[in-house]
Amino acid sequence: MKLDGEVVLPQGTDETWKRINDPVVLKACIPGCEELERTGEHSFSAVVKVKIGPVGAKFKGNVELTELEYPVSLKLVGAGEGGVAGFAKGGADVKLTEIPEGCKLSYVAEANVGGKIAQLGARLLDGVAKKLADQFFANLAKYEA
Amino acid sequence: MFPAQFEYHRPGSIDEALALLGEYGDDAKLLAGGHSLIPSMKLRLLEPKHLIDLGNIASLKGVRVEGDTVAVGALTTHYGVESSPEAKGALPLLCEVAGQIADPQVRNRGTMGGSLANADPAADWPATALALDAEFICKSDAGERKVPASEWFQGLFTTALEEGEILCGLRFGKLPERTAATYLKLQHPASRFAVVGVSAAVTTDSAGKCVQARIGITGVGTHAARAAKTERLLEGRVLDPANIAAAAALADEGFDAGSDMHFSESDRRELCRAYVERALLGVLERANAGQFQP
Amino acid sequence: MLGKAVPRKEDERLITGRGLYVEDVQLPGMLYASFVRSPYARAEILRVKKEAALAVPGVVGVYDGSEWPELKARLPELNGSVTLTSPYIDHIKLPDHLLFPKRASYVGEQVAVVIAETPYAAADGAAAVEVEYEPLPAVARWEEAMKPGSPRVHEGFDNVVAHLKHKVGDADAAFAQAEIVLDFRLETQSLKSMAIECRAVAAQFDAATHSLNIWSTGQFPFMMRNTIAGVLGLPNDQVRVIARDVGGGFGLKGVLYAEDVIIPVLAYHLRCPIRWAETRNEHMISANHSGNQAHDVRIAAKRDGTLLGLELKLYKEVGAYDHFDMMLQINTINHLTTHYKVPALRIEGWAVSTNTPPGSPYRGAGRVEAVFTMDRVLDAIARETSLDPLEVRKRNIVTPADMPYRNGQIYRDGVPVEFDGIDFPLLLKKAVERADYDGWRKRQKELRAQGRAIGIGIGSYIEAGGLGPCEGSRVKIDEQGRISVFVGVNSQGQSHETTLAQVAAHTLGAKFEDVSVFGGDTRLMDFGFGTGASRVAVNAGNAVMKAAGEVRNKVVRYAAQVLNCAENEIVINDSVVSVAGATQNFIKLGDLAARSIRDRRMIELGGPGFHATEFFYPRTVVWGSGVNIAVVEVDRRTGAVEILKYVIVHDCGLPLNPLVVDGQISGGFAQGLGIALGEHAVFDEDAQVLSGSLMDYYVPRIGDVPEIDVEHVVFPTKDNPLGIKSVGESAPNAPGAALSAAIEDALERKIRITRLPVTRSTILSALRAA
Amino acid sequence: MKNKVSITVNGVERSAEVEPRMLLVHFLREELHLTGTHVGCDTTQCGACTVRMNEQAVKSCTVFAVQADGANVTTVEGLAGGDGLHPIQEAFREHHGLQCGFCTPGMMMAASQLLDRYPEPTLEQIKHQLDGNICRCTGYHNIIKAVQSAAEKIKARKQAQGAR
Repeated sequence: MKLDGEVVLPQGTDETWKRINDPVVLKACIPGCEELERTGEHSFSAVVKVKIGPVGAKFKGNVELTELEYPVSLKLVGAGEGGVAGFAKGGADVKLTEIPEGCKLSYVAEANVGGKIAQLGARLLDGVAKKLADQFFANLAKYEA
Repeated sequence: MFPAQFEYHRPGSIDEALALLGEYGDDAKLLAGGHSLIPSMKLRLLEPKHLIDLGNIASLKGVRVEGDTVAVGALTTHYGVESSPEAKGALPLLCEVAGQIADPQVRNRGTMGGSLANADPAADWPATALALDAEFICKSDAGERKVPASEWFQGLFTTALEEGEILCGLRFGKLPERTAATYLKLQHPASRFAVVGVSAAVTTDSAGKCVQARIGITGVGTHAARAAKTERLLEGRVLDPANIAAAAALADEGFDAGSDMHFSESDRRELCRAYVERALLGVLERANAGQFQP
Repeated sequence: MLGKAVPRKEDERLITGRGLYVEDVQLPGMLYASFVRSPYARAEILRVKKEAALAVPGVVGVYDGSEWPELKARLPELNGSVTLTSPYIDHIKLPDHLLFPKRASYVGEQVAVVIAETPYAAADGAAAVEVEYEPLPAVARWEEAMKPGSPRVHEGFDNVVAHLKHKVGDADAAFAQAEIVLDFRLETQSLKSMAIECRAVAAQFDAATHSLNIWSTGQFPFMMRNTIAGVLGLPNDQVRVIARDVGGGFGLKGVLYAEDVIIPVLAYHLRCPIRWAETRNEHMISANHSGNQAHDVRIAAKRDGTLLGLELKLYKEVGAYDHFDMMLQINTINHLTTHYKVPALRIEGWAVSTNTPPGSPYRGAGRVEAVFTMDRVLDAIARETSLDPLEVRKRNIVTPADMPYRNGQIYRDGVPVEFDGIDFPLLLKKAVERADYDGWRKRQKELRAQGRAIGIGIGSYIEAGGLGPCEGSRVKIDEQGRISVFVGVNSQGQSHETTLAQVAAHTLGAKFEDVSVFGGDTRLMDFGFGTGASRVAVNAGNAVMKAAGEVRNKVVRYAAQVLNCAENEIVINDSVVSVAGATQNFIKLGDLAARSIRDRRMIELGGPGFHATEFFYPRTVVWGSGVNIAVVEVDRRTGAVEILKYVIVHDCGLPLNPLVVDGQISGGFAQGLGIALGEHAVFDEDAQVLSGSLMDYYVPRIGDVPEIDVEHVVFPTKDNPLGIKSVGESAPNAPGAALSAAIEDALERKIRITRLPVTRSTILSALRAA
Repeated sequence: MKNKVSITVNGVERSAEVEPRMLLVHFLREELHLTGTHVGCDTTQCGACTVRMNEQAVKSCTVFAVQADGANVTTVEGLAGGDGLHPIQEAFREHHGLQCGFCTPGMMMAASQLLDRYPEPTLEQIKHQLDGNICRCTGYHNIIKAVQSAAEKIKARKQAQGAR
């Protein structure tokens, strides 16, 4: 499934870039994130609890930032295992543009899920992905250290 | 098919239920009719450690007419509403909606409060709660809180219900005189949820002019919402097929319609407009026949 | 008794809750199984960690195939298929299908099994098993799988596992003469059978006799028995498979699955009864599916609507393991031309593996695809020539004057296809009259003027039934006069206990109430081939007739001695044997049987009692046929299709029981309706299952099924003594074609329907594009 | 961690200690060995597990046995309420309203509620009230005939009783 979006963040591109690369900020902004640790210069391991309507599952996985072009674009790639619920993987091309209000962040993401969540939640996948993305960017916009 | 272990609690009162909810917090799930929760548990998509069954709390059940309002306990089953003489007399739209939910067995167990607290994007009640401007009565240790329908649905499976709160009931105020209403639903062929569900309540004056339009839509976006543009366009105009068509053409605006394996975003938008138009034509027919909600 | 609409014998237990389906088998000390299944469509299974599962209370064991050599067995390559004699196939190469593969090849493939004291504990255990996978790229669609660089479903094997070619007449000449050449692709969807009872198996080792009792939901108990006996190294007779009450089959239970072998093997080793029942979710993901099929057709026709020739490229998705070689493709080819003349035909077909569950026949087995193709071809000619679709059919139909008619195909049993005694134009005429075709054409015009979209569509099918090699029956009269009829086949709801009892009662002159039919138990017969391919009534029915006839002969010969009369004076009626013209001189069948037990005169009649075992070998298949006409109204705004009239005119030879025949037509139609308008097993591009429950997989409900108007026509057949044809797979075949045509017609052919199912979304998006 | 439940099933009070997670359908089938009630799906669609619980038709796969504590449950085994067949059972047999028979107990239990609520049902009511039961074999036509016939039979029985 594909989704894209655009958000305006009050911070500039530099600050936004820093935040996206900061495990503390990421942990605070990823919805349901319980653990997030740096495992490499641009890679992290994470535990995320997803609790939406008919599903409540803990996903353990990795997130990696690649194709970094400071401070205009990067690619986010991640995969997580949710036990009985199944698994999810995906990637997002993120672009940052400096604008008077701060920074315009646009993304084009592709996500795939497998196992039970794909088998049983097909009708909800689009909505869930959107919800999680929206929440993440909303959190990022209002995050205060 | 075989849920994981949990501990079962059957409180006899709301206070007891709140105490249990306070004690177990995130580890607990409230069990109303269970017709969304239990299937999820059987598939092990949800594994709550504690289940707080509200089924024994008599005060949460039943339809009562209190002055100008209809009060429905959160634990009233869909069939309880469908077959309620009180509802039929005071607000027949409720019976009309209840009778279209899922199937008879589900209607015998599933509850209005459970459905509204779960806020499935394709559930039936949310559209009607919006169209009737229902008031949601929530209770917590801090006391009672009332939430208008317009603030209840906040996102996918997300409502204004706060942690530690229980949705205890709904109150439906008296509709203005000369309000005709209907619920029109396109049933999903497999799941029987709403692909599109339109609940429309329209008040007209004696000249046929629309005084107030409330149109709740479920199934199209990530949560039920009102067709605000359609409502605005109708208000102040004569409720006739031409105005209805023009207004319905805007029905899907503002909805975050998604695609799935059955319907594309375009399908959903198109169906939304068509069903809103037909629902409004249905309302017009009832208004012309003098069939108003009492 | 034959041809009478008697109520069914099996109903009494089924309506009172006393049926015995596999999940109803409850034995002391019974254990329960739950399978750990791959969430990936293709993955290396690196490690199965059992510790956490073994710690779960109630869990007895976790098995991943490493425990006993029998668990390393493979499933039989060809599951009861008989198509290897087909002259069409020119290449086939298949990988082994192991009970516990080292590499998962589809979502839901079994990786390990947990055995526990309760089904709940088994599920707990399965959830606790940790499996390390290395996910590998998967291939979900046949188009992708055929590309040179695509991932291989199995290493060392091409994704194209089989190939065939067939031709009739001179296709080049046909295209050279053609005034019209059309080409397009037609697609039919993959389906699940969706029997309401999912699959199940229970097994119990009996130490006293060192034998294994197995309860199965399968359609082929003997194949199951032989395979399991072979795996365990036991004589066939020490393995007993019972499959008596089965909750619907429809083809998907006509396969031996890994669980069917694993559970008995574990019961054998653990010396404990074990039961496994598939959940609906498991059924949706891991049970076989029918497989997507695509046809690239090229049509050569004349301006007057005559079809000159057809070229067909046939692509069939067979899933991760191909257990039916090219049976389904061959079925499609052999049913392709239905009622019409196709003078030249050139066909090439491919069986393509994908990372989806193995492909299986589903009720109709390739015929839906055939009918959809032939009728869409005729409709395309109608569109191109501006002729009425009915007229195009009339111009190409095979007539009685053409009989016996050979269409150039060779059936799976190696015998050339031949129609005789079938009046196709009569079926069409009756359907046209019954549907008021001309009247609807008129109303269609009037209603179109009012903005309403009315359409009419025609679908015609042929159905080969009664496939051999044979079936047998043993008929016996006991001392109480009860007549037992044993057969080597089992029922999944087809009413054998009633129809076969009717045959026996009729042949013997016995009371219907005195007859009991026993099937679905490998202890009852030495041979049995199974229930599938609409073969039971023809094969077992005629075997019962032969065996009962033989028993009757014995009764007559012995009774003549007992009653002191000539054999031709013996009359048997209502289970009483008497002398013609002297009805006071009689003896009851049971008394006669009792008397025969110690009578030395029975030496000449083959020993004590009245019993006989006979087999019926059909010469080849028999051909049923029919025409469907649909009248629909389409709502352009919502894509809704309302069926205003649905006519089915069909021939299945003489009905053994009209009630049962009607039931088969009604039920088959509902399945055809599902195929036409919504049923679809959906996989995403990673071969993940998206239709994992009945929330997403459409099955018609009571309110979805319109009334149908059915006319039975009987074209007798001399192919078997009962004069019957088959009916089981008739009705699902044509609704897809008839409804597609009607919908297209309703929308004034502004859209083209080339793919099943035709959903609201199909209609809405086609209208948007038009 | 077991809870004691006491459920009156087909007129007989049955008590047992069960895990709270045990579904009513499994209680009936595995604890009481009443295997007439079947399981056909896991998402509350098919209706094969339908029983009457305090008169209401429910899908017993979506009710925990603990929730049924104190309730009155009727299964297909108790439909007739004694020897012989219930008119619905008779009608299903006479009209070939079943083939494989797997959905049939649930279908008949749903039909029994339908006929209680709508003693003279219209075709639309039959279709609407049996929407929660999937049959894969019959195509439903004969089920409709059976329900219509059962309605007649029940009416006739009541009249006969009234006349006595």
